[in-house]
Amino acid sequence: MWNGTRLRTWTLPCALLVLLCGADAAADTAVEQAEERAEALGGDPEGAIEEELAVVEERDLASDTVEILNRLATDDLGTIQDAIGEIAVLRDADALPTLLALQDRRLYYTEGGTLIIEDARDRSLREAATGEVREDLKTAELSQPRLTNPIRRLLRPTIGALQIFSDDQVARRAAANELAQRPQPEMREAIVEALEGETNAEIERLLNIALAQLDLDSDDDARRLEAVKTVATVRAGRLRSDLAALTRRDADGEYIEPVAEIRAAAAEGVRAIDNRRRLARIASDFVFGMSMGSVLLLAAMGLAIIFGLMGVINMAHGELLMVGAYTTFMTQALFALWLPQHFNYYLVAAVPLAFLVTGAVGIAMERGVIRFLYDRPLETLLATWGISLILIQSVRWLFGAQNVGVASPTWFSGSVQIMQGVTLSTSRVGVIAFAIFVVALVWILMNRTRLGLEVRAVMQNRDMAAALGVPARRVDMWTFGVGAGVAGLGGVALSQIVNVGPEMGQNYIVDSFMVVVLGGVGNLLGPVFSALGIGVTTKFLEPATGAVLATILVFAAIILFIQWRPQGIFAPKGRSADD
Amino acid sequence: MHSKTTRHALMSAPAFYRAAAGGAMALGLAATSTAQANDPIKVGILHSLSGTMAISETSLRDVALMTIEHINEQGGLLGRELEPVVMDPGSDWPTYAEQAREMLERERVDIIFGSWTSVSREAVLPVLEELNGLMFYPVQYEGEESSRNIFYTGAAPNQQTIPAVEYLMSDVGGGAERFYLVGTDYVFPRTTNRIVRAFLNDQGIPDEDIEEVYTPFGHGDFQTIVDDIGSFAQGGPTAVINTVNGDANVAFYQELANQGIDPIDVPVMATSVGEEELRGMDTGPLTGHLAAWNYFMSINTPENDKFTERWMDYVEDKGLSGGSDRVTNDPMEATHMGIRIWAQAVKQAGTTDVDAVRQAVYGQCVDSPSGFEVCMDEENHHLHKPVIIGEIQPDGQFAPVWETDDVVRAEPWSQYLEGSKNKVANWRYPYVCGDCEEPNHDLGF
Amino acid sequence: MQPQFALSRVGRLHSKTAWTILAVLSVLALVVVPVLYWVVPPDSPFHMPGWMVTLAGRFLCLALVALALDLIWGYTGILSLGHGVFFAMGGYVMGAHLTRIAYADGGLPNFLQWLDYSDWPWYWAGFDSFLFTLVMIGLVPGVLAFIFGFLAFRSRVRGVYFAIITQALTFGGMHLFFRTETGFGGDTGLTDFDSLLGFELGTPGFRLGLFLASAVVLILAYLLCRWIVTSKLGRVLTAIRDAESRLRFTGYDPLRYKLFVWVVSAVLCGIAGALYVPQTGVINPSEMAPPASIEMAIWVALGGRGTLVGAIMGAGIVNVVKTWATSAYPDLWLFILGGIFIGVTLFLPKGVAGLMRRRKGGEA
Amino acid sequence: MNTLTKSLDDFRELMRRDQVFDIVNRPADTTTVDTTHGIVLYLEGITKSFDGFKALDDLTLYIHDGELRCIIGPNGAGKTTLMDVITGKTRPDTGSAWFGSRIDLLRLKEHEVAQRGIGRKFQKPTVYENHTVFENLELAMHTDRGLLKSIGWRLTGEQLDRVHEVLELIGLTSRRDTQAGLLSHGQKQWLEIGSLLMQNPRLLLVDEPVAGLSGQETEATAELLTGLAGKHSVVVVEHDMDFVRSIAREVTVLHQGSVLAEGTMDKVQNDPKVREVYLGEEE
Repeated sequence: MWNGTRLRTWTLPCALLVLLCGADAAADTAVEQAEERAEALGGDPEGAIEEELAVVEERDLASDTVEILNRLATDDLGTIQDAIGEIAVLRDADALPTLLALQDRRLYYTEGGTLIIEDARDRSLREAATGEVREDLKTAELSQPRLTNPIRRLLRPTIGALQIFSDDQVARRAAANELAQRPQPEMREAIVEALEGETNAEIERLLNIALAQLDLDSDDDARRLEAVKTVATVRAGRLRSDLAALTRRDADGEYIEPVAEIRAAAAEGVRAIDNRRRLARIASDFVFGMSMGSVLLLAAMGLAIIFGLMGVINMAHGELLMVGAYTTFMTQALFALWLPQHFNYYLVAAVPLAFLVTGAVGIAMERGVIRFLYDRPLETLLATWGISLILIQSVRWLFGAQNVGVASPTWFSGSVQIMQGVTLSTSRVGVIAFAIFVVALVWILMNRTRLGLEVRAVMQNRDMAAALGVPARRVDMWTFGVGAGVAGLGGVALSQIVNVGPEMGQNYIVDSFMVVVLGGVGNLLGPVFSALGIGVTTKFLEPATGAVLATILVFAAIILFIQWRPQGIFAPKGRSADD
Repeated sequence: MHSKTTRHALMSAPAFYRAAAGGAMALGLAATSTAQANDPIKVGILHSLSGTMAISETSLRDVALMTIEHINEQGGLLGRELEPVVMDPGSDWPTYAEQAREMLERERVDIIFGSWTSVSREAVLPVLEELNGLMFYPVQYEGEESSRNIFYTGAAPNQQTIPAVEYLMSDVGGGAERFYLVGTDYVFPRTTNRIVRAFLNDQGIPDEDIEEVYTPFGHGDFQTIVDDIGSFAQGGPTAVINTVNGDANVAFYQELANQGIDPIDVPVMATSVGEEELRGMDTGPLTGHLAAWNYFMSINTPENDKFTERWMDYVEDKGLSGGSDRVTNDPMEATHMGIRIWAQAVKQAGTTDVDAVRQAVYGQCVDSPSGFEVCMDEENHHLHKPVIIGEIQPDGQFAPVWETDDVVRAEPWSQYLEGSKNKVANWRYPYVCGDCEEPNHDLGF
Repeated sequence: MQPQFALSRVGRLHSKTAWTILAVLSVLALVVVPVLYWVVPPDSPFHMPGWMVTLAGRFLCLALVALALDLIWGYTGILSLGHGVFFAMGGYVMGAHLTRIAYADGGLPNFLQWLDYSDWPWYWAGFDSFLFTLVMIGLVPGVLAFIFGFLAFRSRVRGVYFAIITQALTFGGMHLFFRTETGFGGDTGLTDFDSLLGFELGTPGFRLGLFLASAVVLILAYLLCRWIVTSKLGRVLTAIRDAESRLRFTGYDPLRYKLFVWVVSAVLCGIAGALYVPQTGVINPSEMAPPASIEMAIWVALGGRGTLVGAIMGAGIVNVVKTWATSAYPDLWLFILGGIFIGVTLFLPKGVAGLMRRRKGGEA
Repeated sequence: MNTLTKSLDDFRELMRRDQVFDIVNRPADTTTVDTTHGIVLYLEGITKSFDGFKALDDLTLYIHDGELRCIIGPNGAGKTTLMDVITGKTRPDTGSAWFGSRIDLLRLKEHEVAQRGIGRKFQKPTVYENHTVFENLELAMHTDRGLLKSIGWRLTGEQLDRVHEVLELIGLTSRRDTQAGLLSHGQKQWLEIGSLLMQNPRLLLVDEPVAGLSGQETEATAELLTGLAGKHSVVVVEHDMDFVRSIAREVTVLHQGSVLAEGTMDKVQNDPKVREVYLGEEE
């Protein structure tokens, strides 16, 4: 018996340790996956290849290429556009370094009209035509060709058309993707040629889509029909207007598309796109709702322990979230300082750190103030409000009044396509996963550890538990600490999706209380349901009512719901619940 | 919460006693007595240093102090020193009015530089008109106003938004045919979008190609809106006019990036995102999007080099928080120019008397860091300014991609709005009004 | 104490000393202040400057809010963290009246133009009449409080839960009024007022008039509250606070009592808002921000719950400290305020009023 | 056997009552207690379950006018739930509860039940701690409980006498101006009983009146309760068997939410079923 008890008192720290290590491990695999994904999508590696291509070598370009490129040395939009179009026709891969430089704003020209490229690696200035280094020039004295979005829109597929013959499959795939997005008639030949030699099925598919878009205007009925069918299979919303145009009549009432079969195929494609879009709408409302719900849940989870289980009205809850977020910021800063090579993993380290730091703040709060107020619940409200003011001002004092920038690690930015037309940012997917992790963590803490047992005992009957030798006071302290720590975890999640500033916590206090009250105090399943419920309801309302009215309606619904079920979704069981 | 925190902040304790005991003297005597030759000229600076607006307004206080210091180094005005009087209205609109009154009545300032939001300006306005004070307002705003007691050194809609829309519709800008207007739900976006809509209609773009959406302040979840932008953009070349305020932009641009809305397909033109706002943001997702202002820190002119250099020196000298990360932006430039214009006018008038200075301000010109000579209009209290479109760069700066050939005269009353089409702001005889359609001899007060 | 005395004590409003103090304070507010401000020439050191009168007038309004809150929290044990919504409702009603007057010559405020109204929408009807406005000042917060209170008290939402849903109420209200579509000026709220009852706003006489009105209303409200809490009704309220179910099983229906006092409190709060608006010249949704309402509760707690006088003192102390500290110690004042809240909760559970009572008890 | 006959009698009464009131017509007067049939409380077929746990299971129980009835039973037998059902705090899932033969308790709220004349004393003494003893009694006084009446309310001399009478009865005359929160546990118990008496109820429900009391106090309480019987009907829920034995004439044993046995203490004590489930553990 004795041994058993001793053993179990160690369970909590061990469990914590194991969990945190688990978290690291989980995050590690997430990183790997993200890297793999990035590779598949042609993220970073692609950059490396472009850099390779961008190297300016000391070799002579073909004279006609130089002639066209030199026309880029201007401020005139039309000239630049024409020049790029001609390069696309020319298909001289040697023009790539210049085009890439233009795209990255590394292209300059002298007063005499000589194109100068700033080398992407060593920042040296070289002549575009010869690759000769020009140390006599400074960027400040040079002009830059005009670069606006219309030029980029032309430039990117042109670069794609030149890269499509690259030996590197990833570069080819990215190029094909670019062409499928924005095909230009000038590139038709290149696409056809590339298709002949292409072995990769996915690249082939993308090129076919690109080609089909160009073929929509073809004079050949068969090709047009084929193109319409191909385009219809993509079911991408951006192609809808192209297809829809084929089904319309002109001013005289004649169909623009003379062939009925093609019209039918186009109409079929439009229908398919519309169906897909409707489905995507519902799916995205749901997915966005889940994502918003997870954010709410993470913000409220700590409060579910501190308020839900302990009954402490912690008005400084928002500030605990803030402390968690600032811990993330500090971790980021420390990584940038000491471990820049591992910078991308700072977020993983921030999780346990935020838990510990915020937990420590929580324990300090409990020891310093709250433990004197357990029998006066409404007054803890005032004291914790005071604490929240002090925490806000302390942070403002230490970090300044302005927001601090917390950059998402590269593996945490970007997005995940859930289905066509429904994308969710990686950070939000991460937040959903993290919410599951936190709920699991809390569940294990409460149901599988000695502390959890003691917490439940103390919360149900303090005197009885104390009589049985449970150190109620110490349990209070640890419970509060854990609650605060969990709030800190919420802060880590928030730092990835919202601004980190001294007053950030104020935005979450009402929402968090709502989640806990709606879910019903004293259990952990309640907040999960209420947070996700609020999130999904809001998101389903939002398209119809707008963001503000959706928020108001949800609040009104919550108020009415609480009237109907004062104890929340999951009422504590038994007849003694009332008094 | 900070909109509440300093609601009653009126004066410091010593000031309180000073006013209670000797306020009478100040009120009774100073009004009639002519200032001593070596008395300092008091300059009120009314910007929030705490609360939600502190993010934006703190820099304006700093740049105003810098400019005043610079004028003092050059011997002050009329042989007198400039003495700044700084107060903190704490982002609470009524407090702006209270403190403006305090500045004018108790501190006897000769001029006020201050305010950022339209609400705070509107709160101060009656006080200025009642006590015949003079204020320079440095921020782009929605127009539809011209007070005799305010000089507007920020842009009116036709000096920012309208050219920005024209740019988006042009070939250079991408030839947008559909416009998605997203903004925070308050006066600036509402009025601006109303003008934009009227302008677009005027240009032949029908209402079904214009979508208008508003979000609450500090909105953090743009998933639905961005999703909607994505669908909207499928109907043709689309541009987004972004009048979202402050912090919420981070979430907005992040979501744009996440849902793959590429600036080369759907450019987003911001009217409230400047260098200072970008400082706290992860600029990655914003790169390539646009902003329309009258000044960018990256502008390559000798005047701007001088201005930014002086600013960075000042930041270093005073050890201001942020240090070498600090930037300049459009409202800071507008504050700086405002003070210089006022100083020139004081020199010209030979007095700090409000009515004399006001007359001297008309037509006053300075070389602005934007590389143009900007002048105060002779009639409508607004500054003539160039319009510059910049593209957001990864380093948090803007690369100018387009600018007007010359400065643009402000139209405080938009010609595109039904109600204000024929109105003028004209403080030259025989108009003497900021809101009328025909000559008016009556000052109305 | 003799039985007879014990009996009559119940019905008595105040002891003689207390009446005297009240009379002195009333004279101070209603006579001395006007004399100092109006009669004493501005160059005299005893002159009271105009801004001070306005400031004092505004503090009186806030004291009225604290009084209203004490009635329900201190005596009935219902903590509201949403009284800002009633304050704002009163303010908006007054603001609507002032706006109608400002646009009496025709034209519409810009926020209505944005919504494409060509005339005042129906919910703006009537506000051009002062009498109608007076009725609405009580009616709007009163009806809102009645509906909300009826629902909440009927389902026996109590304690912390009640406090939190009131917070949701004011939060929802804030969002609602932040919307321009709601038709009350959105974020900017209502501002740019000219005159009230034919008097121009911002003139010294009007400033003084508002101060006096605030003082009179506060004194009357205090007497009303005092009357309520010293009657049997007051004892029922305290009984609700201390043992609601006992009271129910004794045959009282707490719903009615709670609802009554809740509505009274809301109406008082609305009146405070209505007096506040012409003194600040603007009403906007930030009055409904949850922190504003929490702060109201803090005034009461700091002054001492269930004392009425304490609530008034609490509102005064917090606001004066804030006014002073925000300009004297702009970087430290949040520490000062936060420290005071914590200190009072820990060491003065009965607030400043409790401290004074203890000291008096110690001397006696 | 006696009980059975009586129960049958009761059943007959019940049938008659049903005919008259539920089916034919409902009389306007549902405020006075009609005990012409000698029964003050009818509980029939009452079932109440909480999340699947049956706290009351088809319980049928009748309390006679002027009777002092003790209800005993092990923990979880449903004693408190029974009280809750009678006083309107809990609505049963099925069954009926009538106060006299005219008042349907299930249609009334707690305060209405109390106004009809059912007083309840809680297990844990609940008094208004911040009110004086006098004020506690005054608040409990049987009088109009309307809101508006309470504002201008004054005690009449007669009412004052009544307060003093009860003060005397519960032995708190000397402490009449003491805050109730400062009383001892026993005094609070008595004050609560005093408040109950001020209500002048027809039926008193007393939950564990002697928990935590000294022997002497217990004795006095027993005396008080037996003295009340006759004028009032009294139902006592109690664990203390000696106390029950000292006051009870009629005892009902609850087990798992229904009546296990009914009768005198001796009879109940000798019932083998009772011995098995309840007394068996004690003795």
